[in-house]
Amino acid sequence: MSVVHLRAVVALLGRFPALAGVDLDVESGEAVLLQGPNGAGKTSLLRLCAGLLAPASGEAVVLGHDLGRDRRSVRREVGMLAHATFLYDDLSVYENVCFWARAAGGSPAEAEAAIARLEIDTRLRDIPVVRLSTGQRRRTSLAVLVARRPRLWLLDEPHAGLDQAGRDIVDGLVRDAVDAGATVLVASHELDRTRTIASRVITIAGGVVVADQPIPGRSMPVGPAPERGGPDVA
Amino acid sequence: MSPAEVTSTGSRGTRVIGSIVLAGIVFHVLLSFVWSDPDADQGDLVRIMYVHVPSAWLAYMAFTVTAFGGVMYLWKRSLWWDLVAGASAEIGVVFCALALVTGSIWGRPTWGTYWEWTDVRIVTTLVLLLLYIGYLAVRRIPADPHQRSRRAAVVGIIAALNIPIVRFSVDWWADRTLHQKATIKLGGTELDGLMLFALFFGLILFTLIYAWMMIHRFRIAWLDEQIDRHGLDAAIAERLAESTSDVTRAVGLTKTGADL
Amino acid sequence: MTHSGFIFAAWGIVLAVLVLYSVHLVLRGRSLTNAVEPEHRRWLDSGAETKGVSHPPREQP
Amino acid sequence: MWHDVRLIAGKDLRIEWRSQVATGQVAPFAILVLVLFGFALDADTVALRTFTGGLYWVTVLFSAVLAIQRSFALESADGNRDALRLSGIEPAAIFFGKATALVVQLVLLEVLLGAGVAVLYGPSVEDFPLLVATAGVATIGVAAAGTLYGVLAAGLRVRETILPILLLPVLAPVLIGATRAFDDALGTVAVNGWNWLALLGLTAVVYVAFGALAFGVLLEDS
Repeated sequence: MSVVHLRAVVALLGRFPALAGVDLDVESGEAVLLQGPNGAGKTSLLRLCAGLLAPASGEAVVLGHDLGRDRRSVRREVGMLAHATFLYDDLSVYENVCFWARAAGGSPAEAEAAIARLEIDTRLRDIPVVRLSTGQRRRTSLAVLVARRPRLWLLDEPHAGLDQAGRDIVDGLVRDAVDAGATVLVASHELDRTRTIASRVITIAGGVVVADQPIPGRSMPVGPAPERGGPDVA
Repeated sequence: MSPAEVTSTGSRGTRVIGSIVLAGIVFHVLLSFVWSDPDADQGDLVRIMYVHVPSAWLAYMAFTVTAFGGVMYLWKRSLWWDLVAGASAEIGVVFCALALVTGSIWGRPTWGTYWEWTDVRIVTTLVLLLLYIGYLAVRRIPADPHQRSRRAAVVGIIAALNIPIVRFSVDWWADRTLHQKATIKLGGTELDGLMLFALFFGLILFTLIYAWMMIHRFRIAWLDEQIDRHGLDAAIAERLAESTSDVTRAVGLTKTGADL
Repeated sequence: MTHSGFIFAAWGIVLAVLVLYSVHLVLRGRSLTNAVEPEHRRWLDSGAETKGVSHPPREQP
Repeated sequence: MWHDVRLIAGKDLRIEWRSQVATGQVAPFAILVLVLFGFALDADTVALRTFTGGLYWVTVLFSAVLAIQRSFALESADGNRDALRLSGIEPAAIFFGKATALVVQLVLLEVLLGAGVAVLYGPSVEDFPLLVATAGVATIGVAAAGTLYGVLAAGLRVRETILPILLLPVLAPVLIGATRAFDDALGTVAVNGWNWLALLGLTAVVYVAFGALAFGVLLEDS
């Protein structure tokens, strides 16, 4: 059973069809790179998989939950890094991570461990996140994700706003997640970097999947791979 | 009738109801002004009751339909019920406003004032009107159809739950009521037969008017949905066109990436 | 008839509002009907088509 | 469930404690309204005493609108409502958590307002238990209805205007009931305040029960 199974999925933002008929299958343990121009529907696809955006039509099954019927169950099992930080400005790094970890049934100890994993400076631990830099807030959001231990990671531009060390941590997180049997979807414009962690590239444009190529040997230089789906490009 | 011949929200059904209503209005005017006599207490002012009471009853009935439509929507998730709820609320607001206006016009010669705070029904009706104006405001907020329907359903149900509470609290609040405690006593003799008949005839007539309006208003709402929906089809087609025009560029990106 | 001013005012307002609202409904219905493609003016079919309307059935790209 | 309720309520209260919006803005606003009523009624002590109950509760309702808007502004900021949905917490638990935090804030506000009224209007209290019980029950009703409408309004561009127009009419019975019960407790009108308290209790039960059921429907969409 695929972790993500989408057939002709349409999803609307108001009246706008952000997804206009997506077909996609992602197997367990895959790390998939989503690329495409701005407004292509990458973020909407991630939100759909997270159970935040309702499929208006088509078949959408994520982690075994039919999103057309039940979008609530899937949310416990996914971890989403969005453009928004999902943090409360007035709470400290520790309080934020601890709150979301405990909401997901975790413990303060797991929150501590997640903060350590993201290598957030211990001096920043008790400072309200509103006073942190963008990069530090990003790390805090990632710590929340780590503390939740999701089965499906949905990362929207995870490298944005991070310094070199932070980017390396993100890559390490993705590899660890895949090694632990989780599945990862990464939407990114930073193809060079993301290609080193992804095993497959999916191209989205105009709300549909237009190309789907494996990356054999990941970062090894290879020729164009055969297409696996999407409408006829020619 | 084939769809192409349909040029309005009217149909044989509405035309039949409409004709009956027109005849009914003539009959109701004659009944109210010519055939029935002034009331012993209220004098000629009782003639206002023949439109005031049906308006108020229809307002309550329309709001009940709205709440029922909301419940059915949440149960069946069918837009059909949501459109019924919305159509009924709008018509209910019209009748509710009419009930308030006619009530206060009746109040001026009766109480010497257009507005009597100690009168339970008039105050209750005003709160009700405000509740449903809020409901219509929620419906007008742009959203996708099911978002709007869910919000509207919840607001419509709360408003309906509020009707008895508001009624009860205002009843207590206005220690005494100036309203005729029982305008109609079943089997009583307060109103003579023809006056009672005029009230009931008004009720039937207004119910028919409500039915006629409901059919038209529902069809308008339904057509609105059609326009949105086919606008949506066009939008999806546009989006797909966008994807094919983007394909060359997007796939070009992929290949460059793959060649690294 | 006593208080005829109040009585006619009440009746007049009721009839006027009902007529105006009805005219508004009919006119709006006409303009909307004409804005919709003939094949989609389907509310006459009642039931099946309108019930359970969710979102458009889509053609596969 | 209880764990989540405490978690959410604790989080809201902690944020309020940190940001001091309630103490720095909502509370001064409430006192300001009391003073404005004094000006509007021409500092007529008799009138102010006669209408103390009504003025007090109108002030509470206006301040509550601000507190509710604030409570949901927290969740709208930076996509936190999405985060709440993603957390997998039962919507009913979120409802009770946020309503509890609102109750705590409103009770503190009411104590402050009570002190303000005592100083500015100078009413006499004849039935203190009734006063306290009324405030408690009415606050639960306000917080429950406010939490439900707060989440409905939270995601909308028109949230500042839609919240009062929806909330204040459904709180009309609460205003009436609480005012009358206060009238009795303050000895300004001879009514049976405990009956009014029962009405308030009924209202609160309806709003709490329906709120817990409907909150999830609105959280999904707003």
